[in-house]
Amino acid sequence: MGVVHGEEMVLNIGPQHPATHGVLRLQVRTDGEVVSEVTPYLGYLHRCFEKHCENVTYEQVIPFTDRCDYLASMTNNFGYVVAMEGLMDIKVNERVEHIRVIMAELQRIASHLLGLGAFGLDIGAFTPFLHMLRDRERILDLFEMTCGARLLYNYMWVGGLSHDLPVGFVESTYRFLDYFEPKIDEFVKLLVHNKIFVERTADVGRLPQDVAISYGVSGPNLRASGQKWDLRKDDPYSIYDRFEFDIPVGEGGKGSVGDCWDRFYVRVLEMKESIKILRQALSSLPKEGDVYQSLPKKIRPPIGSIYKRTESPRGDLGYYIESDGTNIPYRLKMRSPAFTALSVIDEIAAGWLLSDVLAILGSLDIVLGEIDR
Amino acid sequence: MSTDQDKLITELVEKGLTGDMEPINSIEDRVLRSKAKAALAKAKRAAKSQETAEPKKKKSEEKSSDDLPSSVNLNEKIVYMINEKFSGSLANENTETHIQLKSDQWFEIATWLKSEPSLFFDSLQCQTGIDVGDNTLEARYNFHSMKHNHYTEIRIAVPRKEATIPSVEQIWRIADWFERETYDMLGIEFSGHRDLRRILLPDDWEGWPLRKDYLVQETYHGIVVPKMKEGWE
Amino acid sequence: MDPDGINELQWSRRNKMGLLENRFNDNVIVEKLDKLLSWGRSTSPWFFQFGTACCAIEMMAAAASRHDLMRIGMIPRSSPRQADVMIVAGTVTMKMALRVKKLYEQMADPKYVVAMGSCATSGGPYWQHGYHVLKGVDIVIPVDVYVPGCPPRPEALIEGLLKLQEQILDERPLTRKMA
Amino acid sequence: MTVDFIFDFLNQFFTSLAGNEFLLLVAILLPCVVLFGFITIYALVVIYTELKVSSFIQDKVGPMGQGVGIHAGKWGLLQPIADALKLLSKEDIIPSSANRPLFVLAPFMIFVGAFISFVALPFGDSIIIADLNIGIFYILGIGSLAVISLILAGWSSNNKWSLYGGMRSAAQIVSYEIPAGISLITVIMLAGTLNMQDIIIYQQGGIFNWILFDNPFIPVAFVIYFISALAETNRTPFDLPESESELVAGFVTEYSGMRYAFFFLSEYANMFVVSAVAATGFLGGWQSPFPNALNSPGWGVFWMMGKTFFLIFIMIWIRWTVPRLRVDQLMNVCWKVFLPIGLVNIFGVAIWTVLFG
Repeated sequence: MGVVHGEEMVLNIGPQHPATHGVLRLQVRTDGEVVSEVTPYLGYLHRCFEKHCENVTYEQVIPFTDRCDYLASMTNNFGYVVAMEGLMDIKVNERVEHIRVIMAELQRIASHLLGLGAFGLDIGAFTPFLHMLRDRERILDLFEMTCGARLLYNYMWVGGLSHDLPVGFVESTYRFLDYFEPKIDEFVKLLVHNKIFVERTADVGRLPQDVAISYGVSGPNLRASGQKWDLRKDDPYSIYDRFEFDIPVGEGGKGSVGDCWDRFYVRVLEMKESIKILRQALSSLPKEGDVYQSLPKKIRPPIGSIYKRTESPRGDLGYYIESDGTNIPYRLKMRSPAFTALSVIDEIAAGWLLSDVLAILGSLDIVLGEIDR
Repeated sequence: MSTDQDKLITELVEKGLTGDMEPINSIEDRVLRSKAKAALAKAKRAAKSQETAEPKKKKSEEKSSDDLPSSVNLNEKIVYMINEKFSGSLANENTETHIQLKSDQWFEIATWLKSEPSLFFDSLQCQTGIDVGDNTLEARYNFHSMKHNHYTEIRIAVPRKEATIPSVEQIWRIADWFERETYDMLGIEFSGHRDLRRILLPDDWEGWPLRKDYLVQETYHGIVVPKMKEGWE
Repeated sequence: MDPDGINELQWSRRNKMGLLENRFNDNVIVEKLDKLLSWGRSTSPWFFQFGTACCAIEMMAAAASRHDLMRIGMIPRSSPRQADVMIVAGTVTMKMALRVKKLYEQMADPKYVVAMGSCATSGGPYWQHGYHVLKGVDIVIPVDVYVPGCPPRPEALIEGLLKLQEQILDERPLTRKMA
Repeated sequence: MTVDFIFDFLNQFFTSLAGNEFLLLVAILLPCVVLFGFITIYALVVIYTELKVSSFIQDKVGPMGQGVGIHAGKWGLLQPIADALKLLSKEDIIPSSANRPLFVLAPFMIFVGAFISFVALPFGDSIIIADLNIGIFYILGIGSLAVISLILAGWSSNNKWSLYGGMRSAAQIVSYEIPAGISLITVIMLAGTLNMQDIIIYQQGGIFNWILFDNPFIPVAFVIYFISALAETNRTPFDLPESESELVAGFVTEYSGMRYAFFFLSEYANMFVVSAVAATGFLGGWQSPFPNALNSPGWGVFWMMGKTFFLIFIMIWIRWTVPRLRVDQLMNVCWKVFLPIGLVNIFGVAIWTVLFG
């Protein structure tokens, strides 16, 4: 980091630190409490995802996508199977599409819950975090009754699903939604409009729209900067074009557009929108339909490549798949939204106080598994 | 529909376009009235799109896609424009899925891709490095425009021995990390990158893992790397 | 970074050095004291939040409202100095390995390690092609309890921790040389 | 129950040794031992309370003594004892790069600071170890000792997180002593004394004679004092010196085992001191809230403890509910809000006393 001048101090946050959400190392140059430069060092969780993909078959890639963004495994599976189905030109039936959307939206809520809770934790509010985890458990129960796993599901397969919905799933999901909707309001009361919380987050770490686009920031972080961009609406995949929902964007409710509070509040609103989608998808879920109907006997996509993006809870999740006609991917690259979101940290965190840097980091909602892959 | 009805409607529409809605609203026949209104709306929309199209044309006056028939896809359009502006930088004319470029003029082309108003690729979505065999490495760029909502892919192949591609890190800031990752994984050098270090692997790691002939090193700081525990398999 | 010693690590039953370790001969009073101390240690194993990957989420879930690790006396600490149990939750990579060792060394004796999940146990799904993944955290630090699973459910983690408590309870800290 | 009282008692009991210096020493040490025992037991109780209350707030059950072997008893009541035993028998790490003497000194100093504050606290009608005529002033002064030890701990650890913690705590505690002192001045103005017992006696005769309800300015002073007390004891929302998600563990990052236990203990001891001062100054100390009822010495201890523990409970409640302030906001609140209001409050109380008192 070069020469350290006078009063300055170089401080290593991480790789093991309660606020880094995993094993990230931030090297910050500080003068007292004021941070002048933030340099992230990645790779402490580099698990060679792409190398594995070049060595295992297309089906076996799915569990590895689970483990990339371990807070949103369903949407990671979803992105991969959408890309593969695009490459192989497979159409899946209505029931499968509906179940996929239901799972993805439940996963979005679960992921946002943990992201918001962890952000609160970074600010020092411990209790909302546990309340969030408590409600998240209920979503995990739904996943568990569907596919038996709590965290890493391997649920969506190319051309279908690993299991059909169990008996009583729809009712349980409705029950969960009825339980959860008032909880959002409670959460808003507890944290979102908390005076101290607002003081800590409003106007802090403003991310202008053009900077966000240049850094490839996507998802809720980009929307908080005022850009109305959601792949579910703007480049619809699966059956998202059938549902009615809004795209919440940051409006600077407590400070200016694109600050930490906006990034936080957009996620809260997105959970509400997900509930809307869930209710529509549950009501239009077809009773009939075999989830194994279009499972290919052998996955051997034609020679060629595809780049397909889907909207994961963290933003544009892209898969670049290069096929050489065999049953093993020639190259598979994952464009992870958290990777691009983290890259912007120096731009928006420099000049703030040490506590703010950690708040800004929390507001970006990163998952190290996806950054390092 | 009779001809005099048609005539009547065109008359009414003309009047409506100037802002005079009285005659339309005073028509007794409900069917005729709604027909007239629909025609008016259509005419208004057409007029609007003409208006918006005109200033765009003025902006991209010099060489742009306007000379091309509107049926060509985006890639063909870009290739056409690149040929006009940066002749000789295309590696081949294949435009079906992607555009294949040579590496030497890449920085200029990239700058142009972002600044050209009719393309305006403001977002670099993804950058992938591939070991395509034949001692060739390839960098692939997926671009997207938030404004026009269109998308393209550009590929640049370089020989393994002198794998150097101009860096676009200063144009799209995210390319900074994308290029570092590609460098880390495949050893493609990006000339002009201000901070080209390994990003995921440790600085003292040996080799480029995603090259197809990669052999993992035996030990790292005294820790056996490819070790498999005894009694497995 | 110090490359020395990692290969020669022979973790037999290592010596846990506390304030009063191994200073006494065996007699009735010492035995009672022994029991008291091991009771204290087994009842209050504060754990060090060392989450690296997916398992960290399950560790958090285990500490959170539904499963509540605090029931068995486990309180999370973020500084290694004040922790007794290090739950290595998740994959440890080569880049992280030496830091894991350092963190382990920073903990005060008596210290225990729980390897949570198959990554920490053996490299898990990454054991074959994971060029950058440490094939089991026991290559760099000694492990007391292995919890299998990818990721283990919170119940599995709690089971592992109860096993650890049993193990601590059986210890005789004051008279280890006799035992 | 002052030292003099014990000394007299001992003199009468051991007539052969009457007036001996040895008896004086015993008379001094005896309350110290009792006090130490009290603080230890109190800390165990409050730590247990904190674990339980925080757990209930977070929708879980907290220590339940579920585990193997003889575990922690019903409802985990033995949990704090197990914690203490374990901490005492842990390895004592002094980092090689630390400044050894200062590193060793810091935890004891902070405990001494908390400990000697207890000396002037009135637990009941006659239960006070040293009935100083400047009691409240003494406690405020001793309270500042904590700053020195926190800075020592932060600096001597030779760890950047500790240093940050030390720096923050120095700024924070020094600043917040001023609003705390200013709001106590209003109490002193009304009671006309610095003696803790006299302040309590001034509030004799039921809940409406408490200083808190004396005039409309005092509740403001009470709130300022209480918030400043939170800051002085490093509790959320002012727990910046040891903020877990920012500074790992702040100034205690490098401390392990027994030394850490001392920091832990003195944090809770400090909570007791500030709460007891608030109870004394504003809530009538050991006076019963009912006029001429339940006012015996035994009840006096009950009322004093009850009021103090109630305030401690509120501190715990706040800690697990609100987020943490930032360091500059912390200073702003102190200097731009509390200080002006506190000063105006003094005038308000003075004028009120002249007009209606």
